Amino acid sequence: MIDYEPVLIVITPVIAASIISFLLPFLKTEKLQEIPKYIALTALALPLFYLIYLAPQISSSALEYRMGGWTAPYAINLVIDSFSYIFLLTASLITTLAFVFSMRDEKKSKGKFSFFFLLMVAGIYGVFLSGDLFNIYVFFELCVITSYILVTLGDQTRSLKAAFTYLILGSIASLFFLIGIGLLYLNTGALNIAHLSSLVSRLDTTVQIVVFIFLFGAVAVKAAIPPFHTWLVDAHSTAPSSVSAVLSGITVKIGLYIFLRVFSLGFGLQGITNLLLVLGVCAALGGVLFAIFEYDIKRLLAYHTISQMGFIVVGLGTFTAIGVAGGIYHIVNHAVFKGLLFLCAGSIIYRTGTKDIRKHGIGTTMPITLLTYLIAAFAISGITPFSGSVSKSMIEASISNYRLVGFLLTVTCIGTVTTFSKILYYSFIKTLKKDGVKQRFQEVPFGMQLSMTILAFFCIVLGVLPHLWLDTVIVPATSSITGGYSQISPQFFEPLGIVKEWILVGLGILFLLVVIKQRENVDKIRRKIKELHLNLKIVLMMGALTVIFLFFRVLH
Amino acid sequence: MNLLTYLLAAGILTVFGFIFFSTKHLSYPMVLTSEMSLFYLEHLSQTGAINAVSAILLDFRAYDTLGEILVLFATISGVMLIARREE
Amino acid sequence: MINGMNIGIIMFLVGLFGMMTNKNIIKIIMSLTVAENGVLVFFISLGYVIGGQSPIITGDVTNPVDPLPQAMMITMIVINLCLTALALTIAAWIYHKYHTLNVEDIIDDRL
Amino acid sequence: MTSTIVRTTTRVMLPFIIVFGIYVIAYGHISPGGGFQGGMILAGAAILLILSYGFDKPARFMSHLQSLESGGVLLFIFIGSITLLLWLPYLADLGIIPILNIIVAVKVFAGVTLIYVFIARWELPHD
Repeated sequence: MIDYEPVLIVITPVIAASIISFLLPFLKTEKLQEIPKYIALTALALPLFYLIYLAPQISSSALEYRMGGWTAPYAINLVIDSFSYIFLLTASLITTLAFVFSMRDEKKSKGKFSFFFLLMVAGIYGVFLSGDLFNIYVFFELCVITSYILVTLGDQTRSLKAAFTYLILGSIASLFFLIGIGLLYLNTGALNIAHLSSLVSRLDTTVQIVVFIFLFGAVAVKAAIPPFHTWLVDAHSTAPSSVSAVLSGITVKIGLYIFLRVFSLGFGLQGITNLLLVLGVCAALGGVLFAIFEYDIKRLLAYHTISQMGFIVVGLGTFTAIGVAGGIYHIVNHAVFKGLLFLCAGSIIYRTGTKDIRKHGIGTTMPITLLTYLIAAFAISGITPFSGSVSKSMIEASISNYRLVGFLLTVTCIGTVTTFSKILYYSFIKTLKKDGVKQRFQEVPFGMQLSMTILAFFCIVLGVLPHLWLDTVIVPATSSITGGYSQISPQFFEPLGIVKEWILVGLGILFLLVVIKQRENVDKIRRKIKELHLNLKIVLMMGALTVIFLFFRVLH
Repeated sequence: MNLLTYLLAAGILTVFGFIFFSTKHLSYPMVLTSEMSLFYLEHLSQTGAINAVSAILLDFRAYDTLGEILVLFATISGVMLIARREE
Repeated sequence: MINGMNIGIIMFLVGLFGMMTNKNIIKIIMSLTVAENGVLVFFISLGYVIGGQSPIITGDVTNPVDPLPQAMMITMIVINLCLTALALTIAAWIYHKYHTLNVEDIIDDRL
Repeated sequence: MTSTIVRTTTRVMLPFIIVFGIYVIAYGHISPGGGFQGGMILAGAAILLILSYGFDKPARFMSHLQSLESGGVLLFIFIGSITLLLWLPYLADLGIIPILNIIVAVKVFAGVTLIYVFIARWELPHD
């Protein structure tokens, strides 16, 4: 029997999308226009069930499927090993729940939203499944082209410019990726990742540097590592909320996925760790710093994506077992809680109609939203029983040799607490009084509540039962990246750590009081932050890449 | 401001190009050495085509072509959607 | 040494230069196309071997060029066509909305 | 655009362009060419037709183009799925290159023409 499951996972959304596109001209009445979204929901939920069904098989051995039945390194192969399994499972969970969230308000798009969403999901699955570099490029393009289109569906006033910037910078990144593939192919004659990993380490250092620079340029733009991040905030904040959840939760992680896949090829370069630590700390601190000045809820969350990506990059950049495991765990956690936060923001915007947190004033009229928001905020700040704490403690353990990095990440944690208690204060606690009457909002519809509750449940489960996930999937995935198998035994739930977390929370709230007191100055600073225009974004990007190139050239 | 951008861009790209060409010398090989292409050329007769490019595009790597077709499909629908977008 | 690969890389850098310095959106898209074509030239000449023949394997072909980069480039051409079409569509809407194509003038007030 | 010279040249050249496009598609597996290239040539012919005769005459074919386009994707996946259901590896070699060439050509022809039409017939809402 042939293991055809990998194909089914990627082909299901594609078939559903083609059926929807074929049906669209015939759906004239309002009733009939409901059909596409149920087709889409089925097609999104089926891969989730395949993946859960496949779980016992994956933990024992990797599944591989070769297109066309050609022999191993020459055909395009689809691989599900424990590493891609984590990403696939997270992606299918987040995309399904985000779609459930958006089902109610996608009536006016008449099935078009479902169509593009399905193709985007097909692209995401295609990237995570593929074991071939050029195939990754093709499916990544499918994923991003549909996300450019979905971004333009969002916020009417700003989304066009955001989509255009995203398109131009994303295309440059893709071209870098292509040149990297070309150079690798020129020097090794292979495109298969498993085959390449035995060939790359034999290349000259100079060749490795050039290939590394081009692939790193591509990956850094896609993973939004500063100073390559300039497209992210606009694109993620103007897209529809459910799309923002997928973009921030999954699409940004594709960059890191390619990063890990490609860099486990065995580049024997010195200085990669230092580079990644510096960039990661810049991302973590810078993201939080800009977030403190923002009052737009979705921009705030988008800045936090950059910041959390900084944590992940620091963890992965150490290339130690515990760091990489923490990074991968944080990728999963971040997908879950950032998805949840964007969905919460979506439901707040759905009821209040504004993104400005100073105008919300919900109070306790939306209890489910408030509760799920609190869980997500605890998770992202790394408070102990919730999911973020586990991965953050692992990342902190991995950088015990770098004192300064650890200190700066702690500062970032304080900033995170500040920003999330800021949203809590403005959106929920500080009730807005209009003409003396307290505003009343209703809780959002059931579908939205359902997806938020499930994600909140996962936030707790991922934090309470860390060993369940670590031992079954994350440690095998880590050992496939770092090489040899190494036992990881991180310490969770230490009393001292919990005390430290609450001290950080206290400091964060103190800082919040300063921010609230100085709100006029904060607003003044926010207005002074000018957006770079497109040319300068590209100049910044290329300048940084040139500096990195120079750095490696001088080092070797 | 404008001149500054020009100079900056030219400077960055010159440095980039200089490092690139000083690091990596690109030249044509004498014979085809890529394992993948040799495999494809060897098994060409099984596909029933003699044009190797067509055979790779539609048989050995047909999955890429599927992705390409989907990209085109998405773009056409996207252009239609954006072109008919209302205020 | 002048060969297709070096020219491709130089074309790519020229395209990037255009994207860095042009303020007009349409010109940025055109520069993107130049950069894409640079990558295309790079890839096509990547598979060349000295004195190679076209990869249509009839009896008398002894030294064919590499067909794989050519096949990859057909995929890439379609993808870039799509990107350009989408960029132009968005650019048309931007012009409709802001009545300008200059990236410096496309400003919208945040919040 | 729609001068007599352009129209006459188009009328003379169009059959040759179309025949050349079909040749490139049909002989794609044994000579230089293929589905994508031939489809592009056919799309060029269609664009030339629209440029010289305006939109009015070709307009009624537009809806057919859309179904051709989504039908192309469905067919491509369908051929793959048949091989899948027969427990053969996906998109296996069954001597299907000429058929796939035609499908790709139809798809590319319809797609590129549609993109051109939608960008060229841009009707912005009046403000």
